[in-house]
Amino acid sequence: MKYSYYPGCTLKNKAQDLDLYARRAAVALGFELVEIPEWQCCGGVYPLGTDEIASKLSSVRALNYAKEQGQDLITLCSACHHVLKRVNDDMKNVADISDRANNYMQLDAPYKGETTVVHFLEVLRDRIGFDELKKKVVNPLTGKKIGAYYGCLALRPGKVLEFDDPENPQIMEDFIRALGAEPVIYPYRNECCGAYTALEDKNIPAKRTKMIFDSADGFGADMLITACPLCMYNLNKSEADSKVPVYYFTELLAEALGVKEGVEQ
Amino acid sequence: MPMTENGEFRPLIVAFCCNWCSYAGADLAGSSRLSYPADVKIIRVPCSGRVNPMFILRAFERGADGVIICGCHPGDCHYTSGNYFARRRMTLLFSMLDYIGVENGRTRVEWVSAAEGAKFSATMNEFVEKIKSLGENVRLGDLRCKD
Amino acid sequence: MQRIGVFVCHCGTNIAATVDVKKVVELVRFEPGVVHAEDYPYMCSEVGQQKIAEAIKEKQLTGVVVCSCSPRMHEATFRNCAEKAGLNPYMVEVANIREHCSWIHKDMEEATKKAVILARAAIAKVNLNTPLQAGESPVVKRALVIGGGIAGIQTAIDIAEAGYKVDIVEKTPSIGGRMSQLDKTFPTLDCSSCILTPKMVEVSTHPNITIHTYSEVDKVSGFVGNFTVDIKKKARSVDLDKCTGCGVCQQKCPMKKVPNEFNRELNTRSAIYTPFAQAVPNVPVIDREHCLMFKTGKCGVCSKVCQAGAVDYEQQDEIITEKYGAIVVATGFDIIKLDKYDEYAYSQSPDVITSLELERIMNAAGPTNGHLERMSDHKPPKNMVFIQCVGSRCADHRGKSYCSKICCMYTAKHAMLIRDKYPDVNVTVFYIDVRTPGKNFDEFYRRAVEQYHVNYIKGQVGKVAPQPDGSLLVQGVDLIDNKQIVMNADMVVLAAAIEPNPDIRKIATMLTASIDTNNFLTEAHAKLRPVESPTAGIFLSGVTQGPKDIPETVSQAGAAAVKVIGLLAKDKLKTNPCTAKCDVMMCNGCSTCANVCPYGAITYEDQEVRGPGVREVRRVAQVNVALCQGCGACTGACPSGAMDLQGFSNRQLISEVDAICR
Amino acid sequence: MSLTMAEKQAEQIRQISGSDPYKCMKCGKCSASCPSFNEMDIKPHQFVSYVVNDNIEALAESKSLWKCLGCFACVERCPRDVQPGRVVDAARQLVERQRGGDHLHAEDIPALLDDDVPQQLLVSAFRRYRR
Repeated sequence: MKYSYYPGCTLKNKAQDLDLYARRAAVALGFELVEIPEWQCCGGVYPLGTDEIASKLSSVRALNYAKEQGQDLITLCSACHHVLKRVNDDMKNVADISDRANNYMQLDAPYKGETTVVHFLEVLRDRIGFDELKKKVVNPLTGKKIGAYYGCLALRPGKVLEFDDPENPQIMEDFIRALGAEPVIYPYRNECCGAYTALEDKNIPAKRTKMIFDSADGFGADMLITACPLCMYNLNKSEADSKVPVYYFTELLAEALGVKEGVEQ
Repeated sequence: MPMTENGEFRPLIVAFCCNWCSYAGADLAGSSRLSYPADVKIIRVPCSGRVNPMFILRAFERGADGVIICGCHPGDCHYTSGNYFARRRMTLLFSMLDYIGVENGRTRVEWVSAAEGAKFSATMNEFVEKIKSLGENVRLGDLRCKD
Repeated sequence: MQRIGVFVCHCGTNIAATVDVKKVVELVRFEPGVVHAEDYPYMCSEVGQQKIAEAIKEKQLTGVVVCSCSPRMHEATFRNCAEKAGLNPYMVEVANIREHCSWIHKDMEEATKKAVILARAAIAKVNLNTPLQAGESPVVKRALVIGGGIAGIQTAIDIAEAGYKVDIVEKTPSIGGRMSQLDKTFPTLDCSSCILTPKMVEVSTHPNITIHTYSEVDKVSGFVGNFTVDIKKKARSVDLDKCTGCGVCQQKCPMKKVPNEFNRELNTRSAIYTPFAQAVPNVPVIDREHCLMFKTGKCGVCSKVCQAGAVDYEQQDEIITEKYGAIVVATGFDIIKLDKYDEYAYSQSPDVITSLELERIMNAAGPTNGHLERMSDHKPPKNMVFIQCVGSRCADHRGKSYCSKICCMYTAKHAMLIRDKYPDVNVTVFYIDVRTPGKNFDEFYRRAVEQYHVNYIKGQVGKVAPQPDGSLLVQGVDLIDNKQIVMNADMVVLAAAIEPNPDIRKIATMLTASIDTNNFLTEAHAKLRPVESPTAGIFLSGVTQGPKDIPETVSQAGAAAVKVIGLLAKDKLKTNPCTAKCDVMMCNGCSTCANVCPYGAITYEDQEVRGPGVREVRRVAQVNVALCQGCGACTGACPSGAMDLQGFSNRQLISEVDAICR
Repeated sequence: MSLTMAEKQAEQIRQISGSDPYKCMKCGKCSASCPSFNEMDIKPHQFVSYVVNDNIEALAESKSLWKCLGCFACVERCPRDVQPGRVVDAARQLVERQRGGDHLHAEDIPALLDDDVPQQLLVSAFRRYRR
């Protein structure tokens, strides 16, 4: 199965690990990530204004490209996933945005939200299946106690993203189980890390990440996994005493599948 | 041409409402003061299944710009199944009307319960807007006995 | 040609403020057939009706049009009035110029124009009306009550006391309903079972009442006065007559791990069980899904220990058919599932519970024998937080749009009882509004604050976070202080929204009773006929109509009973004369009409058809007017136009179309 | 009928946000959920009522505009579907668009960088803090 792959800005730079290990894992799991040529940055945050059209167009281009390829669009980064799904929802359900975006774009055929956007984890859950994944694990992460850190963008708004239950998600926990490790459920796994305030007010992420680490550590997590480079940054910058190592979920996936040192496709 | 003084097109819309759900829904819209344009005139029928296709043809022939049939929600018909018959009948009729030039937008079947005054009003507002955007119904005009 | 009188009502200013009634009178005078037109401030008043009666007599009217409120409101009034004046009641039509005109339009000119058009349509229709005679149908003097909670029990007792037979159909193994699960009741703190059990005993021993527990309504046909109902009596696997209720079977049953529904699954029960000690009937049922005998064929312990020989593994579901004159729906409620509200960690912590679970915990017969304790470690709590409006008053996709009405009061009750029995426990209530309309209700709530010092905080909780030490961190807001609050709690109690019994949709469909988008049954009139369904012969009792507390439920149950008694007291009912009629000249006996008739009212017979140039014997449709309910499905289906509906004939409806499209 | 400046701006906020602040029932769940509550001078639930009451000047001056994390906890949990987060964002946009109130200036960026700053942080901050 081939997917149109939207890596996003950070996976080509500071979060190359997230991208690299995902590609290797995909090969091992039998699906292909075909990078969308000339993709443009999604902007990192979804433009909330109902009258903001231009800032949604980069997403529309990627979505329309996938449509033309007849492929689903796959993402890894929580933020890209969030923005692309929401813009896609607008194109499908909000006539005003859809009409105006199509007027700008002048595509061969108007884009009406036909593409299905999937997160890499959703592919594992819904297409491969965690039971199948489990069978392909060669280095089970037995004995590791891993806390899933979802953050906010992967889950909310639940109605649009339909990624998982926004208040009690299971997808990353099931993923951790599939890799042979033990998931640690802690209440702040879906609380915001402080996000972009990191640029000008380090205080906010410092407080947020301390709370997150304290909570995860309190429930016995040895490490956290995330799908978001910004969460990764904020968590890594934390000076909490309770800090535990943080990994991209793809790195553990590649490790479990025995392709961490493998060859890129 | 049914125009008001300021030249605005005012459509003529006939609404068939079943006595048990939609007519009561329209009553509730009224007692709740949820307005919709006066262009809509309601005819009470016992059940949406009572609406004979001839009534709709007659309305268009006589100059109606839109016809809407409202009944109970599926499963809620006071007579068990009348709304299902209405839906089937009207699907056929509407596609035929579309074929002869009375656009699909001019005809509509909607389920409105007795408790849905707000839905009734919203539906009528929407339908009137739709008919306004389609303009005056000119098809079936040759059948009309008009000067 | 008809001689029609048109009567335009002002309805005070309800109509007259937006519709120029004088102008309507003036304009309708010129309509064909109109020989009289007048207006009056209140046509439905005695004077107004007198004016109609006088005009009928003086002007020899053959038809009447009243331009007023909805015919659903006063059609019957005006038809009675006409009948008394000697005119056939079905010669009266109502033009709805209030609900469909004056109340929704603002512009006087436009509204007046529309009122005239609506009047014209009614006049055009009356021109084609013919006098109709209502038939008669007998009344079966027996009522069915669906649901055996406090609503159903009270309705049944009241009907039975008036001397009529009543059957109660209850889905679960015992009557008693939600009230039997409650510990205490507001606003007087009576013990719930102490006041309910005597009523349960009364129904079970009343000579006029038959109880079918573990039973469901399977099929309903017929109409007011004469319903035929199939009741499915599920196999109880225990003989009702032989069982002595000794309870040994339940003690000896080896399968004890079945979630106990009655205790909201906070503990378990045996596979053969009575839901609670005071169950009526006090005869257990075997839960075949969990019984080892039924699952593996090996066990039979209950049968062996039963001295009375009452256990019967071979028992089959049974369908019984009964006839009823009236049906009362009293199917009650449940609380919503909270799986969409996991910010409160309901599914993540056993110490986050619903109020109904708390009722069971506080009840001496409950899973903790009445001790207030955490379900996780059975330790007594020190700090309890109550969260109001969980799923009530929601405009989102998760909850219910309505106020559940009972939560403010039962929360005050819980808080008060806890503070009374366990003064060391701190109780905090997060609320949006405290709603206490009801006799002695606000006084009750104030006692919780003033006497018991319950800490009421105006604001909501955003998140409940279970902590590693087993406590719960509650993050909320105090809107009076404009501060975010983070507090520790040992137990969190959620006031979950109530919703109608999930079976109600199926039941409403069987009864052809209207139901609203929230699954509450619709009343015939929101204010004036609150216990009747628009479907004749169907009555509403309790929460099935809308959220209610116990006092209100009992009042409404009595009101429903009175309506049923009023119906059963009649020997005959007038039937709707607006029935289908076949014009045999046009009928070719194709059977299309019979196929769409939901009542089996159409049959065929060979009949001699005589007409100009026709004299032959052929198969034609016959309408049984006793069965026909006047839906008109046959008229729309008839390919030859032979079927017509009296009172809503093709010509009448087309004349309305023509009048509107003129 | 002519609208005052504040009324016009309140209407603009309603339009940009696509949210209907009149649906608010003042339960405070947005503020109960907000991770930035303590950083804000005007709290999320107040944003909603300020827009209802055309009290725009205070919002425009509020530091809360720059403290919202855009985490959608309030949007997810609001029982009335008011989407307070969108109201906050619309107020921010109004300030940036009409008053040139960019909160972040390109020339300030280098000083804020460290070696690990992901691109995502820069683009997100740019989008939220500038027009």
